[in-house]
Amino acid sequence: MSAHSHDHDSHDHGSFRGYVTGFVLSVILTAIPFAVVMGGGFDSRALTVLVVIGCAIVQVLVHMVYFLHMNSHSEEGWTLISTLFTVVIVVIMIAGSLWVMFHLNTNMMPQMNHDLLPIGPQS
Amino acid sequence: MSTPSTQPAAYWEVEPHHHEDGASTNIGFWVYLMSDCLMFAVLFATFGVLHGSYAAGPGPKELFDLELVALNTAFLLFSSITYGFAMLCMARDDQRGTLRWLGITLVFGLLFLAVELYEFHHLIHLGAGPQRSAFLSSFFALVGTHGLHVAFGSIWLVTLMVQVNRKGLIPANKRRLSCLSLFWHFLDVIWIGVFTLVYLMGMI
Amino acid sequence: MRNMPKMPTAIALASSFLFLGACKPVVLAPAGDIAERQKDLLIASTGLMLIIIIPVMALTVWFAWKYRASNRDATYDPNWDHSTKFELVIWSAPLLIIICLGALTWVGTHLLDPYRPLDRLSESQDIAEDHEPLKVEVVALDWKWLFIYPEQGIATVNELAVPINREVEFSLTASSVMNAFYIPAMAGMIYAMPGMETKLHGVFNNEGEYQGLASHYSGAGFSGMRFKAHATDEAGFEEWVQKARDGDTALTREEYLQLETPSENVPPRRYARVDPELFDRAVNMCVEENKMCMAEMMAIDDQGGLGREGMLNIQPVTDDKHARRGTKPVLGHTPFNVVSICNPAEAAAMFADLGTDEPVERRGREIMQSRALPIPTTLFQRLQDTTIRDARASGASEQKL
Amino acid sequence: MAVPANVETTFLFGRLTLDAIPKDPIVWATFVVVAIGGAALVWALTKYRLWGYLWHEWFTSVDHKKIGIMYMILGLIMFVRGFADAIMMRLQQALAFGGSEGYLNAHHYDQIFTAHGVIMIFFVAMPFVTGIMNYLVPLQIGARDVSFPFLNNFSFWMTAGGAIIVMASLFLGEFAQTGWLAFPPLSGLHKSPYVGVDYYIWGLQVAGVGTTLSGINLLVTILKMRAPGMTMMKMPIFTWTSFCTNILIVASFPVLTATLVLLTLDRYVGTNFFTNDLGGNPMMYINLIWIWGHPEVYILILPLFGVFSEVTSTFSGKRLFGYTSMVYATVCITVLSYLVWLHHFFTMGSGASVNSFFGITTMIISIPTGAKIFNWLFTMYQGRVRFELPMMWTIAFMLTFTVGGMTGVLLAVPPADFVLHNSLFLIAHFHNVIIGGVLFGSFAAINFWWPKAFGFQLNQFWGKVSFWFWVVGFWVAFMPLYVLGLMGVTRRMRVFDDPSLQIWFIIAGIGAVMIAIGIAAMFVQFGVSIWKRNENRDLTGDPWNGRTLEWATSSPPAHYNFAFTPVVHGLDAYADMKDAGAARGQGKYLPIHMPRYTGSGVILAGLSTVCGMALIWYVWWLAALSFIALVGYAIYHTFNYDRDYYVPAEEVRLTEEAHARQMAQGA
Repeated sequence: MSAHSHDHDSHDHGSFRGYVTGFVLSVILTAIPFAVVMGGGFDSRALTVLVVIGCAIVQVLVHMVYFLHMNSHSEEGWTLISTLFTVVIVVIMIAGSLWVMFHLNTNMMPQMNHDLLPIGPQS
Repeated sequence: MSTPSTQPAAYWEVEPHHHEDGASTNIGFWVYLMSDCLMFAVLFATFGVLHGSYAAGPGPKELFDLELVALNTAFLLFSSITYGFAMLCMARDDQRGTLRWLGITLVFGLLFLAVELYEFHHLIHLGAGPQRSAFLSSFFALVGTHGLHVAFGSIWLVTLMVQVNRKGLIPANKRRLSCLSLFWHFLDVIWIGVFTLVYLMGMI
Repeated sequence: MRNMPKMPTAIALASSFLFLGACKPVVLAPAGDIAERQKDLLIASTGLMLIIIIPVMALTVWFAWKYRASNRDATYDPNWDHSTKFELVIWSAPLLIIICLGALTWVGTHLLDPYRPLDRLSESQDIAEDHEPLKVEVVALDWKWLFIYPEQGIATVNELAVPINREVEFSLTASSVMNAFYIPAMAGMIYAMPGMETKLHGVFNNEGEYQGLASHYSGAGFSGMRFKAHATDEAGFEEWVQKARDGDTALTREEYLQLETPSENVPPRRYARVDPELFDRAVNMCVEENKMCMAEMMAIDDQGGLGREGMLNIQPVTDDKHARRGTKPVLGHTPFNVVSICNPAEAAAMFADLGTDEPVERRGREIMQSRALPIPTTLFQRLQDTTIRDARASGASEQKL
Repeated sequence: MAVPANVETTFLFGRLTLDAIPKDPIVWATFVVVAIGGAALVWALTKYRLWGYLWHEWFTSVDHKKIGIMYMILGLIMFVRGFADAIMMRLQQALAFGGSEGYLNAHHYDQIFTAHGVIMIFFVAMPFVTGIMNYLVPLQIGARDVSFPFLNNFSFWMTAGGAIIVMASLFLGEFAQTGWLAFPPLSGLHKSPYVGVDYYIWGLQVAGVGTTLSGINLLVTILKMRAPGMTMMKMPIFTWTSFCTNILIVASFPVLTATLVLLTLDRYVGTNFFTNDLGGNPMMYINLIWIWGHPEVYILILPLFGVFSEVTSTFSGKRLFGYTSMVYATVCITVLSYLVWLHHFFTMGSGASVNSFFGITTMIISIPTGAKIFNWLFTMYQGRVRFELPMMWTIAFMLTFTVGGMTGVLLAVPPADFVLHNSLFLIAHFHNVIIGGVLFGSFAAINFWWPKAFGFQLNQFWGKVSFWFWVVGFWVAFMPLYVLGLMGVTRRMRVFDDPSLQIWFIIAGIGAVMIAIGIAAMFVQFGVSIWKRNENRDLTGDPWNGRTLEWATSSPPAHYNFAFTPVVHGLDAYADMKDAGAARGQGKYLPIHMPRYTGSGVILAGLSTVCGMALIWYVWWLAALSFIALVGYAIYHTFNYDRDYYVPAEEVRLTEEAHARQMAQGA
């Protein structure tokens, strides 16, 4: 928090090459899912979902490495550890919430058999 | 597991043990980002639970415009690389270059915000405001929070540009620029989640 | 301190009741099989844990005393800070107990799940093959309990009667805030929540008059939200039902909306007849006219919602059941709800359909043009004037209208 | 009832009208007492010209020690308020039998139990914990301050701002009547239309920002500021538990913040996250708030586990038994605490598989906790146990907490929870762990480190009086609640109809009175100790024969903590130094680099508090204005690059020599 000048800029500011690589990869990884979805998706919905989610996960990693300069040795590895810990908590929180809420909803939400309810935009 | 050390060891460092100035800033800011990440996790979880509750209203397919989202995503991606270039200029101590690239980043950030505001305005105008259904509530909360972060980042960016202009690329300013860099790229990562889970998955 | 009761175990407590005679530790001496088994589990778990708790407490006192500073006879080894043997014990002893307790928990939780129909009436009575549970529908209102007996066609407020040795199946919901339904002598508690339906299975084995209460804080009148649960023999129950039928009040939807308005310390009340749709409508939060039922809404949502027209299918909340129901958020709209798109015949079919496996044919989205949807022309005009580019999604639905 | 049914909002005052002032005589009497007390305080401060001293030496201080002490004072003040609520509840429940309504109406009573929970958790336990960590962590790791000293000051004032907002609700409007977690739909706009829940939301939000920032700050301090040689596995155990606590803070308070934001949107904008209609799902709120709520429990207890470890080891004159397993136990608890949240709502009906999963994960937490208790036991084994006050609190804790832990595991068995949830058994359980763990631990810490903080010992006699009244009072007050829980009595009841219950409530009330005496004795203890401070001076800086670095400085420590940086070679660094005859650093004194005091924290937190109050009362112009001022001032603050200075070598020399003289005198 102090402005006292001691130049110890030990951390990584990246390189031109790194940024451009990251950018190109990101563009590709963004373009693929958008193209797939805007083109109407694959026949198999599962495949579409897989491609979209897969691209997102890879792109997050690309950003982490090329833009956020994450690696195992910055700040004695604490950046990486804290990130991994956060990922674990985020997964627990989101997956757990969905699991719990799914159970609560299936147990308790009023339901009727709506297989044959012919409403909705698709019809 | 630990016995008193056997060799005659020094117990006090007479020369000042110098903690690097601002050495904690980067990791501190990183930890802040992690906590911010958890805030977004709550919003994502909420969206995940409520994303199908249209309250017999419109769903994503009737509301979202993927071309607009693609444009927005492009703005944010461009702003990322331009911020990267600003950081490279900063590493070279090129003050003018830094300021120029920061300015370009700011423009992209503002464009992103403009498109998002347009989208929100449009939805509300249609009658699909955050009050209409739980799906829309969680959509506005998630995307809006991201937008607020970008807005805050933009204000911060302007502040830093003024500070760099005034004081030059002194270490304190460099540190601040790296923090904002982390913040800006972090928002990108969040946006990947947003466009994938909210927009693309909604359209599948 | 050593004279204080340090072990408030179920057993120790039970014995302390002897001193203060009049008290009934109802959780430890219940009148129904489910509560009985819950108590058994409670005592078993306590016992398991005492295996480790008692030695720990004893050792604490003993070590503290033995190694007191003034006792120069005790060994003093200031650098002793590790022992693999002890470490093994201190991690594995609790682990073993937790493994036992975990197994007990897993089995117990599944056996005593409130959603699960009973597998026996009591330790000595098996359940008959053709056993029909008594169905009771419970609505937590502000601040009283409404009990509907669908088979008997009666309803009561703040009074419950059930025959002993017959399985009771409670279906629970609430009208506005969360609550929990609890008859300590019969079975555990379960939440009652608006727009949702929870289930509880239980049985009484002993006749008597038991306390039933709300166990989840629900607002100002919460304390007075209690009722008497009468457990009688079959004949007594019939008599009680007959008495209720002798009255001349009927619980219609209008009457329910009246009843729903907050009131405190309500004395028991009986209704001779009850609208058969009422409970389903309460669960679905559509007792009010024209309001879309939850089941209908969720079925529609499951298929992607009603599209842009659906945005307009709303009406302001007019009824004032919670006194301030119309409260408008400072930065938002006047509260509104969604209008049903069923006509009365369809609504009736929907409720007949609820809970059966037979699906019922329903009309398509042209329903949107039916009576239930007043077409808001001005807003609608605006909708059409607005040009946006996602024609793909909206085109089809706009054409239909 | 005191709530105006329909409030017209005006531009100037929002919905603040004269009706907002409660008409209740109890509140008025409180107001008069507070006003008189406040006026007396202001008068005294003015008369003795202390305002400048307070502002320059305390309010604007970035010294972690002073901030730590301010946290403790805040916690103690709020503790009195929270306890006043408790004793009012006890009285009401002891009276309201046989048709009697007691002396509190529902509107008043419901506010009291809500305020009691909120205050005790957020404004008593949290400040205690944060205060202790703030004071000790930098000293224990041989640092001169925390990583971000200004942020530390700001965090404190945000916590204080939250406390002020909550306290304001007593005299202006009302507090929430929803229970301490404000479950919707009850806390939604339809059921709670007036200011109560808004006070709750903004009080917690303002304080929550402070807590999160302070968590980040201490976490980074531990990561980056450790003395040379202090690897992670050579950190004092209290620092370890603080480390895990702050991880939990950073990784759980954002969840609270986000959840409350969603509730705020429901109330202010009319969104449908937790409403009944339009697809909203109130169960989601309960799910989310407990994702924060369970780690919160461990945020409160973990640092005190650290305190008990330090105390046991010091007063047994022995190394801590099983340091490594203690560390692993702490880390296990940290991670596991995120896997158990559903045990707070087994009865909501999520089904047997989900319930048993969360039940069993809950039980698993008791394994590392149990290991910790054994470690303390074996630390006493073959030691020389000195029964000073901190050690007495620790033993009381060990005996109390095991019982609380046991009832906790009991509640984690879902079928048992189905009969005990929301009952007074549950209340007894968590008071058993929170009072037995957090409060006893805080008192142990206060007695243990008081001489370090102020340079004199606390009075033994009054300390023992307080101890015995507290411990006995606790058992008398809460054992009847276990019994009542087993009799099927639920929490938050205002009136009862079964007269056979009354005797138990009366016993519990007697216990509460004993605790009140214990609290009074504690304040007397402080008063007497300060009054007779010259008789109890701690001249050596190491009154207990301590083992960790905080005892290596003078009492109270100089504002720069250490003139020379300690070098660590093993656990129990200071014990090592004493063994090696190197308890004091020698050498040439050099200037020391320290952060400058600043008023920015007070101003920023003050603006946040004003903004919060304006939002509660719908005074939009003030909210906007204070928000703009907040952002503007924050930006302005970043333009100040001159934030530190050097303590001249001469000043360091004089301070250290004075201390050396004092030690010689004490020896």
